[in-house]
Amino acid sequence: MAKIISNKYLGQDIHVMKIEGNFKGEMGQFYMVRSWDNYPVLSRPLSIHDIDDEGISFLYRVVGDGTKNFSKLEVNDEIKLEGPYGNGFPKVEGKVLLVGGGMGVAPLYLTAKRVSKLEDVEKLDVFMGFREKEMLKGEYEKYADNVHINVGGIITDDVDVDKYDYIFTCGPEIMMEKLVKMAKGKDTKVYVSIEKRMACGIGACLVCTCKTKDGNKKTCKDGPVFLGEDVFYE
Amino acid sequence: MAKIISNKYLGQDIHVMKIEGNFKGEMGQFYMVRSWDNYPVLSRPLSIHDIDDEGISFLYRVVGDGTKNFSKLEVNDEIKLEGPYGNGFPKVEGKVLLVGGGMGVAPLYLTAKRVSKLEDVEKLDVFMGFREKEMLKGEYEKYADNVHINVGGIITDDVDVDKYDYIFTCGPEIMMEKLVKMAKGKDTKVYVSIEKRMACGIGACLVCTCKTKDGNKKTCKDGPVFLGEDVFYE
Amino acid sequence: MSNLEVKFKDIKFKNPVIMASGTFGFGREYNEIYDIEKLGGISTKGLTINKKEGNDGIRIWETSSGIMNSVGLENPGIKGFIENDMKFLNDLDLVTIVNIGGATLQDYIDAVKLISKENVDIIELNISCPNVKAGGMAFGIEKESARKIVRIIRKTTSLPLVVKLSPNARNIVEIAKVCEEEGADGVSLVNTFKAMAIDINKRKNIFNNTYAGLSGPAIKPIALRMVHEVSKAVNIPIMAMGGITNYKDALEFIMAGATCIHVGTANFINPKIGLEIIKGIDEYMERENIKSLDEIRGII
Amino acid sequence: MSNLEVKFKDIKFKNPVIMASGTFGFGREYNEIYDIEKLGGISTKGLTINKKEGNDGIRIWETSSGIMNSVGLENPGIKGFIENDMKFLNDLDLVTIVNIGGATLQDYIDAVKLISKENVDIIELNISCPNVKAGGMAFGIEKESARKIVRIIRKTTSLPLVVKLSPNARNIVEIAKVCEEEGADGVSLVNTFKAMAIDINKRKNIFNNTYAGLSGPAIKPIALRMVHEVSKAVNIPIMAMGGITNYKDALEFIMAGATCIHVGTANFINPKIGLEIIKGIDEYMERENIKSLDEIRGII
Ligand SMILES: Cc1cc2nc3c(=O)[nH]c(=O)nc-3n(C[C@H](O)[C@H](O)[C@H](O)COP(=O)(O)OP(=O)(O)OC[C@H]3O[C@@H](n4cnc5c(N)ncnc54)[C@H](O)[C@@H]3O)c2cc1C
Ligand SMILES: Cc1cc2nc3c(=O)[nH]c(=O)nc-3n(C[C@H](O)[C@H](O)[C@H](O)COP(=O)(O)OP(=O)(O)OC[C@H]3O[C@@H](n4cnc5c(N)ncnc54)[C@H](O)[C@@H]3O)c2cc1C
Ligand SMILES: Cc1cc2nc3c(=O)[nH]c(=O)nc-3n(C[C@H](O)[C@H](O)[C@H](O)COP(=O)(O)O)c2cc1C
Ligand SMILES: Cc1cc2nc3c(=O)[nH]c(=O)nc-3n(C[C@H](O)[C@H](O)[C@H](O)COP(=O)(O)O)c2cc1C
Ligand code: FES
Ligand code: FES
Repeated sequence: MAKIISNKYLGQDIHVMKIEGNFKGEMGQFYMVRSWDNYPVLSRPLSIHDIDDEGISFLYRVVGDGTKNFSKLEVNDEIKLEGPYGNGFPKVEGKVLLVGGGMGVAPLYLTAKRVSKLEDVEKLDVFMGFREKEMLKGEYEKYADNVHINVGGIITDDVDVDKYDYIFTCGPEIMMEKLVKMAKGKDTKVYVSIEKRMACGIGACLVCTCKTKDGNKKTCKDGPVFLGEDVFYE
Repeated sequence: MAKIISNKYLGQDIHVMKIEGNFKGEMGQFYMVRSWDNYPVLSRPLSIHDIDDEGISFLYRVVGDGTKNFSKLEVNDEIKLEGPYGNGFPKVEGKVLLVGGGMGVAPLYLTAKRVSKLEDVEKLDVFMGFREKEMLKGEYEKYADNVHINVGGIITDDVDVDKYDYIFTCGPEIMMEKLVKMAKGKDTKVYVSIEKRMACGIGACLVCTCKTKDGNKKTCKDGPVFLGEDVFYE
Repeated sequence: MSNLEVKFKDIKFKNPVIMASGTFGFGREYNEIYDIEKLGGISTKGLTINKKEGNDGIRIWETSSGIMNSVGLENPGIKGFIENDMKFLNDLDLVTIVNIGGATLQDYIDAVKLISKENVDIIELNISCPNVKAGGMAFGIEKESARKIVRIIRKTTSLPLVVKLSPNARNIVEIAKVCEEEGADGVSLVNTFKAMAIDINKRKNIFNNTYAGLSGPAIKPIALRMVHEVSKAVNIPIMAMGGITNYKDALEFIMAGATCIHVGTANFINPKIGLEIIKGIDEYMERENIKSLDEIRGII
Repeated sequence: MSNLEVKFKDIKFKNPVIMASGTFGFGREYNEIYDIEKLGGISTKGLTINKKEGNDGIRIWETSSGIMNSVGLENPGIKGFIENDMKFLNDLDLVTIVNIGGATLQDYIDAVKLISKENVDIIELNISCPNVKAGGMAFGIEKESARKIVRIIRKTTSLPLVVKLSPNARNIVEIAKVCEEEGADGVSLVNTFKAMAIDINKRKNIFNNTYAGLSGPAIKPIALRMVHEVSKAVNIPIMAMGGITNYKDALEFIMAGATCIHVGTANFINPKIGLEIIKGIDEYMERENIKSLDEIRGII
């Protein structure tokens, strides 16, 4: 049981909530979160958006009953979270681009923060696509060399794969698959963060299968981050 | 959908909550109340504790998930209520005693208020039994000639049936049955308010049966108030 | 406003939303809350040839997302119903389905004979009530006993006959087929699931009858599967129910093959739920540009 | 600390709380979260003679108070299990139940033969999985097919044999009796209920297999009734499951006649639920001055 420090509405159905405590977590990892007893049955996977001395933050979009429940939480309300789970993004070097589409931007804040501190990273760009309006730009600029935002268009159109050694991406599969294709045969390595429905979140129940070239993988445990070229997209 | 004006804890697991709106209701009637969407399935029957220009009040004890949910409501939170349902206490004359045991005191406040305004009522006493400590005395004194409270004992021991033309009682069945027995063969008429598990609250589903000398009655529609001598107690 | 009309054999419903037996009385109480003529129809509380007092003890218990009931067919008897409620229902513009129960075959025959003299739209033969000691569900568990009762009742009445099936049947699909073979005009499913609760502090069963009938959202996924299986196996129309609480649930059942749907437990969540479901279906049809529910019925 | 020990035939469990097949993997992942030796036992993910990839498409869907799953027995095969997980389990002080599935009778025989060479406490014969196209539940629906497989498997292994029953069986009580007659050491029930969900916007079934298995709190009242019925009909011990989420649920099943209980879906609500249930039972026994669970087993 932990306590809500803040829970703010940012627009476009997106909220950011901060929870008090000393939480662990690497970039790209997630927690299984619930703020209710009985309904819904399952906890909800949320990527770590940020971690600091006060607590942990999640950026989430209201899509159904679970996230609606999150959006109603007020300061000091209680919330349960289990984690950190999953593998997270690898520690890399050279020129790095983060590409987020919609709620896929959520894990990229902690990722930007951590990547920017990696010794051998020469350059860090963040590209984000939103449907309606620009947001969060200032936040990400704290850590990125260059933050580019596309509103209403197709963010991949703006990416020049050749400029980067690594691309970390999170968002709709169609967007991530596009980036993987764009990098095909090039030196750029694309890592994708996959979203699948989850139950246990730790690798025990096999409901979150991601089909890859090496066979079935557990998105919650072997992922959510996979080398983009290994994944069979849906 | 209505809004909470206030929701106060009074001690002994008892809360009083006030809801904004122009609500109708007679003494002894109840509403079916819910402050949740999915869980629990059924709404909860609560007697009208008071009605004034601002809204309606319920006095309730936390016993399970439904009432726990009520106790968490804060000012401006939303709540749904359907009613008023049930028959309520009859309009009478002469000397009247109200006897409440535990949460059975809930409907007796509106009842005291309304009875005290009946033209031909000569006298109105209120006797209340609590397990741990006295409460609400001052409130009821606004309308009663005499408020007597028994803590930890048996409230019926303090009642002199002969002094009254009518006794209205609400509380544990064992207490109400006792009063009915004490009044047996006398002129005093005892009306009891029965609590049964309910689903529809309006007389359609037949889950709230009260066995009486006239056969099965629907507690929600024919009751909750019955002439004490007609009821078969459990 | 979309066209929500459906035809169940030759019977026209203004919309597919019917209130389920036992949860809506004979409509009077809900009619004080809203205009129940807006509904497609109602199915009455289960009636038996003679008045019944029902079961003793606790009659309702909540589960995680359902309720268990053990009313035990308390009802005024067919005569009582005809005297007090038949006219009220006949005066309303909605399809009246009379739900009939019984302890013995003769009970059923007598009840059906008596009600067949009245102006009733459909008889719903309840061979699936888990809350009575004799008869009730017993007729609806095994194929042969179901066949026998449907055959005889089919001869007893010329009113449209719908048989209400039990999810506790050995094989609900086979029972539905038997109903079709014996000339039933349709089937309705599901009735409640035989279920149980125990008070661990008293170390006692909650219900005097030990078992009671589970209904509500909890059973929806199973009921939907059963409706789908039955709809693939028979050609007579289906009235579907089991945990329907919103228009989405209702549409799932229609897509699984139901002609109309019954709403039971959800009336206790929101007394006006029937209207909300009708509205929801209407808006969905508008949104999806569906002219008739026939377009989506049974498409899975 | 009360004495929570139970004996299932000759097998001693330090407490009656077992983690259900398919929800706990082979224990490794949960062991990183808490010390799983505190449990009474675990039942492994269902194993088949050969590795299986499981079902395509969505594998999990939530219902009002349950989940539907369509994993389709994805597993590493018996050999993979023996190589990678057997030792891990053998090193732990808890009862290891190996859950075995299959598409054909021969699959089952081969799997049971292979696993019988290992240090396993109990074989749980899963003839009730609704998520595989061939075999699985098919064996557990009709009495005669159940009799055949149990008879053959009984001859194939000398390990304690528990048969896992399907709530979708024609008559679960009869299947339990057949298991007893054929020499099973116990039965476990229930597996998941065959259920369905539809996406009304896509007008498509959610699961590629159309049907999936419902588990969780939603099914508890029905599962409890089944356990009660079975416990009155057979003399072999019962492992009970279906929606158990707290110690009260667990005690209801024990009072209905179960020797021990499995916890499945509730692990997803709270990964440490097993410990909480053990603690709750312990405190209840203390409070009620119960020296052994035998005092309350089957008292309803
Ligand atoms: C590893 C991981 C990290 C995620 N991080 C974030 C994040 O940081 N911010 C954010 O807004 N969302 C994130 N999501 C998606 C988020 O989990 C879903 O939006 C959320 O579960 C929806 O729950 P709901 O009850 O509001 O919606 P409903 O649609 O009612 O949920 C129904 C069921 O589907 C599941 N579900 C629905 N959408 C998704 C989805 N996209 N991915 C996985 N399961 C889903 C739910 O968990 C639930 O079991 C993440 C998903 C995964 C797998
Ligand atoms: C006509 C009437 C008027 C009432 N007025 C009041 C009141 O003014 N203040 C107050 O505190 N309580 C009142 N009660 C009792 C109140 O309804 C229950 O305490 C409440 O329903 C408990 O719900 P729960 O979820 O907290 O408890 P749980 O025990 O979890 O409830 C489980 C189920 O049992 C039912 N139930 C539990 N206790 C009772 C009970 N005593 N009577 C009827 N059903 C019960 C619930 O409605 C629910 O369906 C009244 C009951 C009736 C019938
Ligand atoms: C309180 C109650 C009483 C019921 N009485 C009857 C009845 O008399 N006859 C009948 O056929 N079904 C009866 N049912 C079953 C319902 O009609 C319906 O089949 C079942 O509840 C499933 O639908 P639901 O989940 O929408 O409630 C009753 C159900 C409830 C909850
Ligand atoms: C994701 C999942 C996978 C399952 N896999 C198996 C399995 O491999 N073998 C088996 O016998 N039962 C399997 N089950 C059924 C459970 O063991 C259990 O019988 C059922 O879920 C009911 O218990 P519960 O309500 O506590 O979950 C599975 C259940 C779930 C939810
Ligand atoms: S969610 Fe259980 S294995 Fe991934
Ligand atoms: S609660 Fe339905 S008749 Fe009384």
